Amino acid sequence: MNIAVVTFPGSNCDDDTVRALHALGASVIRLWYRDRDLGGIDGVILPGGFSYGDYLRGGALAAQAPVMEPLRHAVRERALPVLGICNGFQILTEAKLLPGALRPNRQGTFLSTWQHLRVTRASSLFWGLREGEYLRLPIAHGEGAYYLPPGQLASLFDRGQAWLQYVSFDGQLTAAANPNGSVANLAGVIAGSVAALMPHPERAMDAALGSADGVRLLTAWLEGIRRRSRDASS
Amino acid sequence: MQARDVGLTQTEYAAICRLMGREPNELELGLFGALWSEHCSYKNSRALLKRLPHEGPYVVAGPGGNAGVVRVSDDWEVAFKIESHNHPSYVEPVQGAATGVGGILRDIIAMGAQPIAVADLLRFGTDSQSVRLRQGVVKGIGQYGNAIGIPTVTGDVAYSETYAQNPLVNVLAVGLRRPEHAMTANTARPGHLLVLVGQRTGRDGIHGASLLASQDFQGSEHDTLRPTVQVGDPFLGKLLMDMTLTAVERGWVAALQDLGAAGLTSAVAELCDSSGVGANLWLDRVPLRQRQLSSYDIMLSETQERMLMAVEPERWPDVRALADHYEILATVIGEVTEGEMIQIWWDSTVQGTVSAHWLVRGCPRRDVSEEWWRALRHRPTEAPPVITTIPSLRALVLDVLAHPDVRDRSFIYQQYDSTIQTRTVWGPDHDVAVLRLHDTRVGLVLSVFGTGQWASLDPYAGAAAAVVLAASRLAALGAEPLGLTDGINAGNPDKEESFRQMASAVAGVQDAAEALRIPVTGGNVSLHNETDGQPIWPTVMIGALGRLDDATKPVPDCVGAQGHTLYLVNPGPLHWGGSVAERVVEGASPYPLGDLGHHQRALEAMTQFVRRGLAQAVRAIGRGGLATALARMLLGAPPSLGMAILLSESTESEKLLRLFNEGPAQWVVAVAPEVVDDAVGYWQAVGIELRYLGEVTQSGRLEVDERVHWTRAELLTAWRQPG
Amino acid sequence: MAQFHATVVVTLKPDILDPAGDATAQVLRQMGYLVDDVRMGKHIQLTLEAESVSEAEAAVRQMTESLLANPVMETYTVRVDAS
Amino acid sequence: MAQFHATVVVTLKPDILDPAGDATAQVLRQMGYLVDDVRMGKHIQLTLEAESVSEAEAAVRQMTESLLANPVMETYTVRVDAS
Ligand SMILES: Nc1ncnc2c1ncn2[C@@H]1O[C@H](COP(=O)(O)OP(=O)(O)O)[C@@H](O)[C@H]1O
Ligand SMILES: [Mg+2]
Repeated sequence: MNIAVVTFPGSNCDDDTVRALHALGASVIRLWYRDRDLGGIDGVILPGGFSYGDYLRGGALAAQAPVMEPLRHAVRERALPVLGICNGFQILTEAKLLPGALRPNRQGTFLSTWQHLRVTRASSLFWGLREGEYLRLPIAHGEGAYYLPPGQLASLFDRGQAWLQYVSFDGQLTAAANPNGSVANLAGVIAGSVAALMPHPERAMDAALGSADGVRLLTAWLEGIRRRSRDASS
Repeated sequence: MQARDVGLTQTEYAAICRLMGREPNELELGLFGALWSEHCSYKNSRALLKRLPHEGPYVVAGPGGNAGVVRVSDDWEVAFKIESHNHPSYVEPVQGAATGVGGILRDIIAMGAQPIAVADLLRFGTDSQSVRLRQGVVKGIGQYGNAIGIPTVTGDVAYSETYAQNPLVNVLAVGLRRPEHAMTANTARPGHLLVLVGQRTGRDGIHGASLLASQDFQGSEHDTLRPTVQVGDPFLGKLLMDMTLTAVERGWVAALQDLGAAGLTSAVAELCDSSGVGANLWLDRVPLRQRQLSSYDIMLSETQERMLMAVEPERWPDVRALADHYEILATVIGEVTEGEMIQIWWDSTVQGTVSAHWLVRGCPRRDVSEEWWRALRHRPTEAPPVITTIPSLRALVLDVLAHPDVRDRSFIYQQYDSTIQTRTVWGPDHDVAVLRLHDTRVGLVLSVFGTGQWASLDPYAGAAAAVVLAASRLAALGAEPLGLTDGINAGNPDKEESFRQMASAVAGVQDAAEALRIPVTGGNVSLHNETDGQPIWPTVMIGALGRLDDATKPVPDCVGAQGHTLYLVNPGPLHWGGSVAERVVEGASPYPLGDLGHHQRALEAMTQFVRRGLAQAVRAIGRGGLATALARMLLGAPPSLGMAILLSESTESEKLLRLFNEGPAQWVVAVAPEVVDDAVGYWQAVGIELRYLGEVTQSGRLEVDERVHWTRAELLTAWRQPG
Repeated sequence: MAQFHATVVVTLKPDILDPAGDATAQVLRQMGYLVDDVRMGKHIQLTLEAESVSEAEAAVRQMTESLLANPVMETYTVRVDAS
Repeated sequence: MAQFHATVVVTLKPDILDPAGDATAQVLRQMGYLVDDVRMGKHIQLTLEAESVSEAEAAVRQMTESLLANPVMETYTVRVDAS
């Protein structure tokens, strides 16, 4: 099973992401944003960072990158699992592979802090990550306020696409727990085989660094892929 | 164009003519103007800096290169250095601070090291204009560091009217390298190609070194300084960093130098001078952003995001292909030659010829006599000020916690990515940063601290105390000190008083570093911090780097369990000179430095105490004194815990002085009941005073002398003042 | 082929929160100005090659719709001048 | 007092580096557009209270010089309309 990590010019969490995947025993293929051939891969991560310096809008310039074409194709044709983290989330919304948009944080400044999250909806993409589970992960972003045009929120929940929400340290879904002004405290969404979140699971791989909850999230994603390819081949 | 147009005096001009045996042409004069500026030549500070101790068991490279380097393990070396960007940040806060970060990162990269951390040391005024300056500076630091992907893990900020027209923006960077990837500028050899990599050269920051960084500000001069604004591009900076470090790793770079102050001129001159070679420069080949740049502009432009490499001709195709991969420009702009002369060409005509040696070393430098240097140690007396009206203890604790120099800084550091690169064990919510190296338990401790009030009346004592404080925070973790970097910020050195203040500060760093046996491996000097004739307080920023054998479990800096006993180690003098409390009650008296030899023994003893595992929690006492240290140890603890403190002082004013003095090398330690005897015995044996303070309780509040108390909420509200 | 100058102004849709605008308004009010509201948009100037003004304008509209503006939250205007 | 609408356009001076414009131009070219150059500026819309158009314009100019633009690297234009 091969997992690709795509580096766009300006990506800066790609190395951390590769290190996290290696720690979980995954075999990693690194892709450069100009690659037009994905190769034999079973899943893709678009890592965090400042692709193209976040100029214009976070993720907008990277969404036009050559690698996005085969990626889009693979999502459409064979439901390739894609995971966007932070800037990767922005790229996926700009590329219209996920609904909505990421707007500058409500407070107008970059925000780096630890956040508690709740799994709002279990998904087969994350095998074993159950509804109602809590995670503690760091966030670090300037444009992380998830936005949906009026009227689209209810259907996002109805379709089971509302995946992760920011909650308070004791698990409450409160306005105060919302770090950036995201609609409905949304921190992560899923559409088909594409999932994305603003927090950084790859930075939470070791309790000594504050949390090992990233291990749970990434393991669940890898396990989802493993089961999927097993089912496909059986 | 005349000497003074490029910031040179008549005497300096005469020296140039003597060296050259002729008058320089305009281009040559411009090169001298830049490299003989205060910022590049250290003409007023070199003689002082050379007195700092540079030798130590871990030192790989001391001052002289782009950054100091120390050894952490057999596998890893660490480059680190501090840099200032004060004037640019006043002119354009966001870009000034951003390019400050970019600049120090390229210094680290020039040593062949991958940057892993940034720290920011800031000083601002107290008016509303200063608030906007601070917001811009913080935004700029975040903008660059966050985007290029280097965590900002610690910092220091303080305020005083003295910085209103002259904020200080010092940035420190730390990088890691394998010993086999060590790079320097002094390994260029005749026949190497000179390759300029990165941004196209534009009209940015011409005269940045000679005018912006090396002269005082007159309020109205802003206009004439217009062309000096540089814009940072962290996006390109990231590509340049990755490309450069990859080329270094593959062994394709023979010598490396960043382009900082005085741009190409400084880079080429430093590279040639340190390597003992000359160069031909072909300016017509330099990629430009604008048409119509003159040779002069190209040589002096401070366009950011550029590096200069010396490359063997056979390696050039590889380097070019790598640059193509990263989509950045790499251009051969010259060649290394025998001798020491730099010849500047445009097509086939020579525009100027100067010796690298004259540019880098020829500047007449100020020297001082031994006697004058020694006399800097005669200082104001340390007689304690008399407290005439005794303030309320209850109110004073809260006022000190709420003071801008003490209060919670999360409104600043939450704008910085502090967790990227996955090494951050302790980030900016602690007094020091702890970074664990990948795939090992070994880690680094970065402790930064700068003077403000401490050095206002006595720069010597303040500077020395800053070194002691930075080191006492390493000791609190039992870390092994590896080295120091120092940033000296002071006024116009042509004024005798400012010069003496700067020299006193350097003397303070020297004496403390020697006493503590920690080498200074590099630093920065920023002079001319004056606006309209008003100098800042001489301000010394210190960065101390230490090693931890196990960085995964640092000794906590907050109390952890009921029943632990609290002690004060090495109680300071009953003297609150330079303290925040003194400022709150509007006093000003010199800082009580005490004996550096004694502090060294206390530091050594604390380091061993922690390593023996005798402490359940430790916090070094700094700004805000003992009271603040206690409050912070409680605020980070489980909410049910409290503290009951019993002071042994008898009078009210002595109690205040005990709680608020900021004397150096003091710690609060929490000791578990089962090791109390061992702990007490240990301190008795080493001959450092251990004074009983009280107990950790379950009261959820801080109590002093069973008389005054503060709830946790009260302390938190005071400490968490907004911006 | 000739050179054309284009200006694209991209603004947030009216009901979308604009933190940068709000923060600026707040500072301006602190400074004593009687400001009700501030909205931050982008003013993008392009020079491009095209056969005619109408071709240039079509190209700029296309760039804007596919990249310069995000239709989920922004609206835009385009103006093209011959060089 | 009446309400006025003002538009301030802030652009970088020609010699000042514009990384955002450069990166956008690079991507537009990669998408196949014949773009020579892109410069990113700000389009700021304000509503404010003033006694007259001329008073409003004076206020907006002042705000621009002291906050909205940094004269060291930017230039600006101001337009004020009655509400
Ligand atoms: N205060 C100081 N203490 C120790 N070394 C210093 C100090 N100031 C400057 N140096 C050293 O002098 C050398 C030249 O510094 P600098 O010109 O700032 O380098 P760069 O141009 O690369 O930033 C460096 O090696 C630096 O570490
Ligand atoms: Mg350098």
